Amino acid sequence: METERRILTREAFDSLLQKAVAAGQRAYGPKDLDGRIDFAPIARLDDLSTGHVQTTQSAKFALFPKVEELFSFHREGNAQVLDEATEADTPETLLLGVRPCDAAAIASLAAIFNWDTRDPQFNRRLARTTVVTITCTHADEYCFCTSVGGGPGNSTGSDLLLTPLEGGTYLAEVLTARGQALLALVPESSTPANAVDKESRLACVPSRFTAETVTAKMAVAFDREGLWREQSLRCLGCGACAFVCPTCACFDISDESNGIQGKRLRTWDSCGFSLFTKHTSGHNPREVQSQRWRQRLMHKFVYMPDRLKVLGCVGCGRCSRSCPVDMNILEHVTKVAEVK
Amino acid sequence: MAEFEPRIVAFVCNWCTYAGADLTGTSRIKYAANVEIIRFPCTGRIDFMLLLKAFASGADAIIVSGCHPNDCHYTSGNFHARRRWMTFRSLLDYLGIDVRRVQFSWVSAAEGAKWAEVVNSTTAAVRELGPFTGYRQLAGAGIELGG
Amino acid sequence: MEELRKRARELLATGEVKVVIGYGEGSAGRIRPLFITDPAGAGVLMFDERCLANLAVYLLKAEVKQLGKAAGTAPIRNHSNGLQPAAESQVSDETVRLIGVADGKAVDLPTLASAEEYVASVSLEPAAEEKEALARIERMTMEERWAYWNEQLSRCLKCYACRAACPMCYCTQCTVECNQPQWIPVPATPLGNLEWHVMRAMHLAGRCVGCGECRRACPIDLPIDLLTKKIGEDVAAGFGLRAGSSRKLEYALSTYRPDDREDFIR
Amino acid sequence: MMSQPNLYKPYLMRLDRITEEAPGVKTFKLLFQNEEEGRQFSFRAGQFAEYSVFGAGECTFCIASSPTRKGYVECTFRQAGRVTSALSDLEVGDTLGFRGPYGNVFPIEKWAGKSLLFIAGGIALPPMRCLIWNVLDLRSKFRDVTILYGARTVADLVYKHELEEWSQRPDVKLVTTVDPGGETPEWRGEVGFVPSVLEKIAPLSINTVAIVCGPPIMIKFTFPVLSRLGFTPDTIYTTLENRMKCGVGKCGRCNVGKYYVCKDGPVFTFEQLKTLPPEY
Repeated sequence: METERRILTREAFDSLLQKAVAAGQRAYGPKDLDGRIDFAPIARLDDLSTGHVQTTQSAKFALFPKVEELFSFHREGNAQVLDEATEADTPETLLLGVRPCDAAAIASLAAIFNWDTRDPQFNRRLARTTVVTITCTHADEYCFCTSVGGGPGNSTGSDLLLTPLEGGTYLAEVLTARGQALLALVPESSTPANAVDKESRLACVPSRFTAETVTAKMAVAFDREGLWREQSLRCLGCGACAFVCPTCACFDISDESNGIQGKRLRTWDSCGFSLFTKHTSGHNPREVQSQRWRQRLMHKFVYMPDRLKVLGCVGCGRCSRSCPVDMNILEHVTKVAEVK
Repeated sequence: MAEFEPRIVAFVCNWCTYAGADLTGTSRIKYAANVEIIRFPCTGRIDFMLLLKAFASGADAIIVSGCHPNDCHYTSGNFHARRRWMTFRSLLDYLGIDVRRVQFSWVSAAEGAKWAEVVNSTTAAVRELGPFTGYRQLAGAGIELGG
Repeated sequence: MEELRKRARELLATGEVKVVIGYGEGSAGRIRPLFITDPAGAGVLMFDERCLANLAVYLLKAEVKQLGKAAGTAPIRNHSNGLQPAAESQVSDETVRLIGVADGKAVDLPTLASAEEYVASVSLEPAAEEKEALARIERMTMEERWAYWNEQLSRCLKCYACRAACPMCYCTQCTVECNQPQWIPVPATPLGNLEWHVMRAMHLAGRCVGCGECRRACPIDLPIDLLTKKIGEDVAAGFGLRAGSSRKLEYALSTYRPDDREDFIR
Repeated sequence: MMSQPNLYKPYLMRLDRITEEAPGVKTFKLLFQNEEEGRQFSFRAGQFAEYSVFGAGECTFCIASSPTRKGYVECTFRQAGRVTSALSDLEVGDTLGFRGPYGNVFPIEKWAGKSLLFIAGGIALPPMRCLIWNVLDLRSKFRDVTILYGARTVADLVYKHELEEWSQRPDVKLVTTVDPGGETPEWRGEVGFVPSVLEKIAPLSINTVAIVCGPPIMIKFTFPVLSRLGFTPDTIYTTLENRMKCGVGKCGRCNVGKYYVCKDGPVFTFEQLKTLPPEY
């Protein structure tokens, strides 16, 4: 089915946003927060930052928030009563201005959360999230989406894919029913797009490696203790890379309670922390940071493709940009790929 | 609206203030019942985190009281505590937490009257300030529903 | 720069140290910590105004300690980062050697004592703009401060980059990892974040040298260095102790003066 | 959008009986508060579950009762951390959560007609106990059944009454041992570490399957003995104990090599273990 392509004027885009917000959708988009570009609630198109390459944090908060209630409980005598949020509590979310790599990341998250059993919390949020992606007109040296099956104009995971044209107008590719429904909010103001050359406006992201070679080589490189130790000597074992990453979905489950009532919560976690695998007895299968750094790369480039048939990395470069000690995943992956 | 009755948690040292509070009772001196007393071997043993936990579980004000300088049963517990509270109180103030809700005092085993005065004046002052809901609301916030 | 590399080669060649921790070019014009163990590899060491990162954290990292005696390069002011761990007997002349860098020249500091003398020639007071940043918040009303800190700290992800990057956060089991009792709530809720950052600041009281690495490490630039620097100023003013000023500095909160002055205890 | 079941919401169970097995080790018998859920619940030997004390959290143990016994489940745990301490404080009649069954199973059908050698150490008897009772309830299907069980001291031996029952049975060979120095004057069993006692009793390996559960140190020294006795890696089964939270293959914690212990395990053959990185 040929993707429907329309031209969306700036005013139409702005009125589409305002109507969506008026209809009760929480709208988030990249905003300049005193120098740092990150997702924040937006009400008008002027709030949206457009000159940036990528936001600091990913958009996964809409599908997998940093703190989420799984269910709540309260005591009655020595009995407990459980209750949980209903469908109505799940908000409708409009993600505006994510990049193609973020949209592609949804497939990795969905693969994890729906492997074998389906995660209801994730699926309810996914069903109520509309993804309006803006293609990349420029990239930086951290980006490597083209090496992991993506690209600056890739449409995977998007409901509506916008490419900026002159004068603030956008080429809008309508990819899903949700995208259709969103565009229907401004029926009169979007006109069919004639031959608009999208490719020429996209950023150039040179391909650095092919995922297949990295997956094969990394599995072989597993036992090269020296390689992993040398790469991770400067790694401090914090969670910044995992928490800004659009495809990291590891989580912790813990209770918050005042003794009478409480909640069981799901929170972000990271394989970079030593507590992630540490037994109560003190035994820790991953004792040193090189094992944890190796797990991060092996999980994304070897175990996930092997088990879930999807890579655990979309090449957005956020982990490298946010790392306090400049651990650069692209550099490390290409080094592993060169292992003989 | 029913008159607001502040809930006050008092962290007191066993050798001086706790004994002082006993004396207040045996001397039949009346003082506000809003205070819940928690006994510690020494003010030096009171961890600053306990004050935060008290606020989080509903305290509107906190009293920390122990031996006068040079009276400490353990010689220097109160001296260490003094430095801790000087640092901690300044941090709370810097964070915008109302330090009038954290009262510190030296009450010896013989100062039953002073203990009553500390409790009564704190209760009256906090009744004016009202409940410390600002802190408690933090607990429920920040949890995404609709799971 | 060349002098620094020469110094590093000598230290490694003579076996005086097993590893030189220094700065090197990183991604997109950034600086990256380097660990040079072979004299021939010292050529990549560099130093310029971008080299602010506090490398002392690696003097305490197990995997680096295993390599043997380490030399840590740092701008003079940052050598207080080496002296404070020494004051807490985490490093000594047997395990650590410092290489100072002052306006491009390498300054040899064979012992911690020599580093102390050199640091004494430099003021450890916060820079003017740091003092202004602290004062800007003090000028706010109480309600404004509460709103400001809640708005900032509620955004914290609890990725613990601030703790990981801090040389003084070397506890084998941090209170945050204790769950009996669960002192600090696990989730990154506004309350959990506030209690975490209050505890972190208090546990660094009189120990934080104000290097600012916690703020540089924070992926979302939270101004958490202000909390530790605020306490640093209180401790310096109240107890006359400036963290990082000497390798034998006493720990502020476990020592006392009978005549410590305060104005709020009745 | 049909709402899917909440994977993380546990069954509510009533604590029906508490048995003190050894210092700090208890066995709980749990009844489903909702009878219908109890009737529908089924599991197979080897599977585990998440047990929760609301307000403290969840922890992971195998289901220690046999799948052939309906209407209740049992678990055995040692008080060690936050949740097990909270569990230890519970009294009969209290409510706790139970989520499962999770993980794979011991392939009992494949073992029909074979001899079975059970080797357990310390607190690891519970996953075996479930399997042993399951086997004994179908005893005629198997040739010899040998059980070698060791613990640090006599007091640390769990399921003492069941050990007694098994030792009376003619169709079961039970050998119990305690670590050197752990014996008491009236102790009649062996004295020595499990691997050395195994070497001593030297069971035949022909047409025999070995199932080994215990602390990593015991497993490390038991495998070579089994190999010397002629057991091939594919006939040796064990269970892995990884830190777990979700139990349904999503939270990433128990990912070892290409396996998720909560989905592909906890039951593994020694052959599978050899393909895994030493990260368990």
